[in-house]
Amino acid sequence: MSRIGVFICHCGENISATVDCEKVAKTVAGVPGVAHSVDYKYMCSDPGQNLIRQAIKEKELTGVVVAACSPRMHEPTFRRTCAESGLNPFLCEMANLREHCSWVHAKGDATTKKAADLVSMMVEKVKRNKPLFPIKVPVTKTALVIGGGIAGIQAALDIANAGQKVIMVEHDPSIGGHMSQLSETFPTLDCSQCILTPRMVEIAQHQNITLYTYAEVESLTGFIGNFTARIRKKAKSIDEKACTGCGECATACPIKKIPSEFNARLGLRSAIYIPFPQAVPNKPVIDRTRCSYFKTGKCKFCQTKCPANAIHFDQQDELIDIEVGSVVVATGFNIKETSFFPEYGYGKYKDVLTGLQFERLLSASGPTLGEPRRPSDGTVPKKIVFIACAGSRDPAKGIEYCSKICCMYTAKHAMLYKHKVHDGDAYVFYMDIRAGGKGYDEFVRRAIEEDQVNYIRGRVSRVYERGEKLIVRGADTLLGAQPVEIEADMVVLATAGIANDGAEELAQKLHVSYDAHHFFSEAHPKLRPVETNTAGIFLAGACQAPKDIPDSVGQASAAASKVLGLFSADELTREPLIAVVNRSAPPVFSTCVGCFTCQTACPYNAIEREEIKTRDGMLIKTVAKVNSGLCQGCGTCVAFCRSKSIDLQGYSNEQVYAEVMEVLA
Amino acid sequence: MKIGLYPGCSFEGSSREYAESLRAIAPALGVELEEVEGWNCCGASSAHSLDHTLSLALPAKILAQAEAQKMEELAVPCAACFNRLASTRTELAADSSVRATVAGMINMPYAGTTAVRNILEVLNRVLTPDAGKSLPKSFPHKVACYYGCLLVRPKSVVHHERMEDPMEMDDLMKRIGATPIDWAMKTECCGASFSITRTDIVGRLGGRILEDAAARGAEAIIVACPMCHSNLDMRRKEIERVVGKKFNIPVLYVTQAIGIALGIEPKALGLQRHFVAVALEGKNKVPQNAPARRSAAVS
Amino acid sequence: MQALHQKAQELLESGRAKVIIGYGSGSGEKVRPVFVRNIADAPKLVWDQRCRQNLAVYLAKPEIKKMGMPAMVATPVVVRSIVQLIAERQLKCFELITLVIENAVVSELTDNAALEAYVANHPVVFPPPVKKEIETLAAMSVEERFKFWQDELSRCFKCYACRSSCPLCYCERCITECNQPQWVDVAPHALGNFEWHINRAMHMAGRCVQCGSCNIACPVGIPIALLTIEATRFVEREFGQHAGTQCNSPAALSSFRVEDKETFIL
Amino acid sequence: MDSQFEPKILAFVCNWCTYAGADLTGTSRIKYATNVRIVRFPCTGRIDYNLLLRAFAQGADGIIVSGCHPNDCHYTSGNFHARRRWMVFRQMMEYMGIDMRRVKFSWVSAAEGAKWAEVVNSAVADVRELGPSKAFQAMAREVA
Repeated sequence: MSRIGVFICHCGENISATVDCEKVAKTVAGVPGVAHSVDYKYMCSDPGQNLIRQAIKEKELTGVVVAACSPRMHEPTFRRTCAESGLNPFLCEMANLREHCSWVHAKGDATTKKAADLVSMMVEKVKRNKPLFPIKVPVTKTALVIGGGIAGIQAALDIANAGQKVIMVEHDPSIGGHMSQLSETFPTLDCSQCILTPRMVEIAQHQNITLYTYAEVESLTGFIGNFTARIRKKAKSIDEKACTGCGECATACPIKKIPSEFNARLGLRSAIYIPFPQAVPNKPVIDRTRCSYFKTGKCKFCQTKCPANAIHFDQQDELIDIEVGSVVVATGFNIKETSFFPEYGYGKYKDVLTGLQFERLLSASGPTLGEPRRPSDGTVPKKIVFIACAGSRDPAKGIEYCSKICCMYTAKHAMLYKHKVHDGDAYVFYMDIRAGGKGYDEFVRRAIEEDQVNYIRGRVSRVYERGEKLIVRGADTLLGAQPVEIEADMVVLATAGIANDGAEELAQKLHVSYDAHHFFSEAHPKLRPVETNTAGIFLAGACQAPKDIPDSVGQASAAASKVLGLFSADELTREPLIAVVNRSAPPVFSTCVGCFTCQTACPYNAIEREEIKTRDGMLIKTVAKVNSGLCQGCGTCVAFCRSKSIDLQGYSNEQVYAEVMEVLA
Repeated sequence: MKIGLYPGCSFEGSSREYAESLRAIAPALGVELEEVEGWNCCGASSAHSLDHTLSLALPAKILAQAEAQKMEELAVPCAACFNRLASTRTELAADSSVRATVAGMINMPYAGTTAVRNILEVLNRVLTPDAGKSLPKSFPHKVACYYGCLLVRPKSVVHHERMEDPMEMDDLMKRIGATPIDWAMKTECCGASFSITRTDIVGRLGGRILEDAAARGAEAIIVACPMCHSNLDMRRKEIERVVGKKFNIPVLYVTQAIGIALGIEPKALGLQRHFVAVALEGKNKVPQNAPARRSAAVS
Repeated sequence: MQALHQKAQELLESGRAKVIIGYGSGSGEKVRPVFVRNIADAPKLVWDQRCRQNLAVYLAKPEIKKMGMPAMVATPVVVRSIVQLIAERQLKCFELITLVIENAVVSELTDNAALEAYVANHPVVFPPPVKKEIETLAAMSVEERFKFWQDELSRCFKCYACRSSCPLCYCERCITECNQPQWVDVAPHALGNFEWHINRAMHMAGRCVQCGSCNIACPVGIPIALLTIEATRFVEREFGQHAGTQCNSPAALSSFRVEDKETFIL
Repeated sequence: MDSQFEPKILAFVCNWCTYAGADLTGTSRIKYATNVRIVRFPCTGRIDYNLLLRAFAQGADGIIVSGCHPNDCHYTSGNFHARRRWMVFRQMMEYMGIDMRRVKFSWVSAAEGAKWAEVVNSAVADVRELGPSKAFQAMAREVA
């Protein structure tokens, strides 16, 4: 006979405000098999957990139902509590009274009735729970880092310096990411490349790091500790071992008018190119979509000029399968282009720039060698307007979130502009100044007070061209919404930070979840900020949400520490919520008849064939068997099994059946 | 195409030429207009700032009447009327309790089955690129298409894709042989109902519009709203006084420009009614095949 | 028929087959299955228009398996059944000798390709009454179909002849025998019958070779084949998979295409 | 006066998308009808059609089945398998005369808290309009 303990949590008033917890406890106490039923203000608190510990011992409970918040929140907490008291953790279930009941319904009998139903469903389930024991699986101690921006670099170095192997995959010809494009960095105004490039070099030279640039993750299979990644190394058309990086090829290339990605399309590059002088690796690639040879079959100028015979037009993409134990996703972000803004000219005005483009204008290695000059006529702008929150925090634009970095970099832009153009006027239109961070507010104050940047609190409704000027029309809300019109020479939009193109596709390949804006989702917004919902895959940097460099680096180190934690043991333990094919005494052996419908259904190839033989080796029958290392516990096989010979631990046929029968009884 | 018509008050008064030109071009474009019987004021410019429920009830009565006449669609030439009718329809669709209140006030059943269309939507459907090719004349002028605010906003009601830079009127003008200019004031405010009370504001706002159009060489401004028209045409003197500049750019309704391209005589289009004289003419196209003309004559 | 007798004798004589499963004379005008294990019994085999029962059902029976290598006189539905059993890994083509008779010539289908080719040349043909029933049901409204099936199934007393007659109902434990939990009500009342028959249809979806054996087997004349036929034809229509035509096709229900089109998911 | 018919609705949802989506409905404090009881599964692929049959037999008036959008399945393809299964199941239920308007299938992601509330509310409204399941009541009568 089951002896189930039921623990109803008030969650302060989160549950008890709409659910009569006491009544639920009383109602459930009458359910057969319930030996103990109490309610308490905070079950997850220490005294709350002690109630459970005590009851398990005193009432000799055989199962526990905690009726509180979502099991996605506290199931691990309460299972641990049970384990500490000697009850198998898988004999504990949670009824979701908060997210699925008290928070979504008004106070009343129907709500309390529902709460009681949810609890008794779980009582019926837990009566049929069986003690389960964690599964041990080996760990491959190599980490895959996807993305070679500052977050990926930091994570890779941290892991590699701790003595573990890292494979870094970068989509572009060079690592460095957006940080390599920046001029100077807030709040210290140190040169971005000066602090970044040594780390890029370290990546290339580290004996624990294998770097694949111009490469993409084609697929990821397996599970925590045992992933197999297929990497596509795109053909660079270069023999990297032979190439000396002399750059003769780029000089020889006749196709030179390609907008440079590194210079945010403000500069030009050739079809064979090294993206920027400090690139790592410092070897060129041929952009096959632009190269004359690949388009017309003629040219090969670069090949004739190459002193090292390193150019191979017939190079093919290479597919490499690697075994890794863990993955750090650090694929970064992108920004909205000016074409996204109808009110600022749909991108048709040459002197309306994005923040990243302005960053290139300010950079000493940029197209104007650090002089802010107008792309339209090359003159130095005397009056410049910065528009913060271009797209961000604007539900009408479909971007409700704050892009986080714009307030700071706009202050930096205005400041650097004033440093370079002493007689120039800089205006910043802003909604709020969000300068939370060490030394951040001081930095903004400096821009306003020392460098005399004109901050105007208000939105810009329109930018249009009149002659050679850009008319910026906005409002100053601190002066009673007075209209402001500025005749500017240049306008810089702090456009919203957005997820990278292909983020959704990558998330699907990796089986990690993502939000409505295609940023990857962390497992918990507060308590598990670097983990994904898929065990063994971690997040670093702006692929999770827009962030600045210190935050990206911090998260990258956090992800690295998670990887190192995983690699600290030779085996890891996994939840035993997996499928099992039944076995029974001879002559049946198993009710499985070996149709292997389950095999086609399994997304993880976890179903194997087992031959049952007599002692002298005669085949009796072939039945299905689940590989406990590969099974992830989705249970798709269970629903397909006609003879009900395969079942899912933790969500067994008996358990779910009992839930349905109970709630409708 | 048969479609309902809600004329609105200005059609009977200040924008008579809009009404005349629409009625003149409709048969040529194959549009049959059926007027809403016993129509009332839509409440534009004042009702919604006085009493919200009233501002819904007035358009609702018009829509209910259109429904009673089994109109699937209702063409609304005045941009302000269009905006009020469309807003009302959106709000009533979203909230059944408001719908019930309003139905009680107007004492008529209201289901929301009649769709509301502005004049540009209707014209774009009949004056297709192909239809444009077979017009008798062309309107070979550089024009500034001025949409104003009410045809494209708010997003939740109108759902306009390019509300900062609409192109419907530009497309229509291209089809009749005009060259629409790329300019900055397409959807700027003209001062709307300040036409009566604060002509100084109209002067300033209208001035900006005219200045930009003039600077970019427009020969005419094309509008689809009686208020835009009166501010830019009737208040031209005030504008010129405020700006301190003379402008000779006439302001035409989109229907008038199309009428010229259809070869309809100026008087039938009400061109003589403008404050700023219209001296623009259509140009005869070289007849592409003479027999077609002959057969037209026979029929 | 002469040729068949001769072939049977040869197979038994050479020891290639231990039992010939075919048709023999039954009571009255009927034929019945016969299992010929002695050469002398070979002339008992009959081959004519009356041979319609799906003999493939015996392939999965343990009693028959014990007899040793079988040779089976195969009609087109038998060949379809064999192909489907191979696809479901219940059989391999060399584990039996498939005999087909055309124009009084007996030949063996020795490999998967031969089996598939034979099936391709002998498409499913429904007897006219079945065809008519399919059409009648298709024309009914949902409510009419409910009434139709309630009337028909009211006669079902769960003898499971449908199950026993089906070559593809080879489970050693049927879902009806599961009692922890009891998925299907055991009693032959309206609900229990409904549950059993929809389960049978779901289990046969994409697998039914449309032989009609269950219809013939039903002692109370319920046209139950309609259910499995509909399930399978729906799979054919929606997913393009035809039961009993490919020896290595994946199970239709447990595979998918990303572009599968439904109309009802919000 | 008769009190309003309060349908009993069971929701079979996957843990990763719809269950999390329903959690978000809660965190966002969006209100919906109390008629629904959620049964959690790891994946829509796990949801046996026999559970739907059992639920109806046991007196459920309506059922919601919901999981991750195509391509979003935590287990890659459980929802694709489920989709095919529901296509066949619906067809067979209708072939046997069951009105499938009582069963709502939906994809609700972890980010669609508001959609979950809509799905529940529309299921409740639709089933309320349909009334108690006559077909299953008729069949169950014989059991008693």
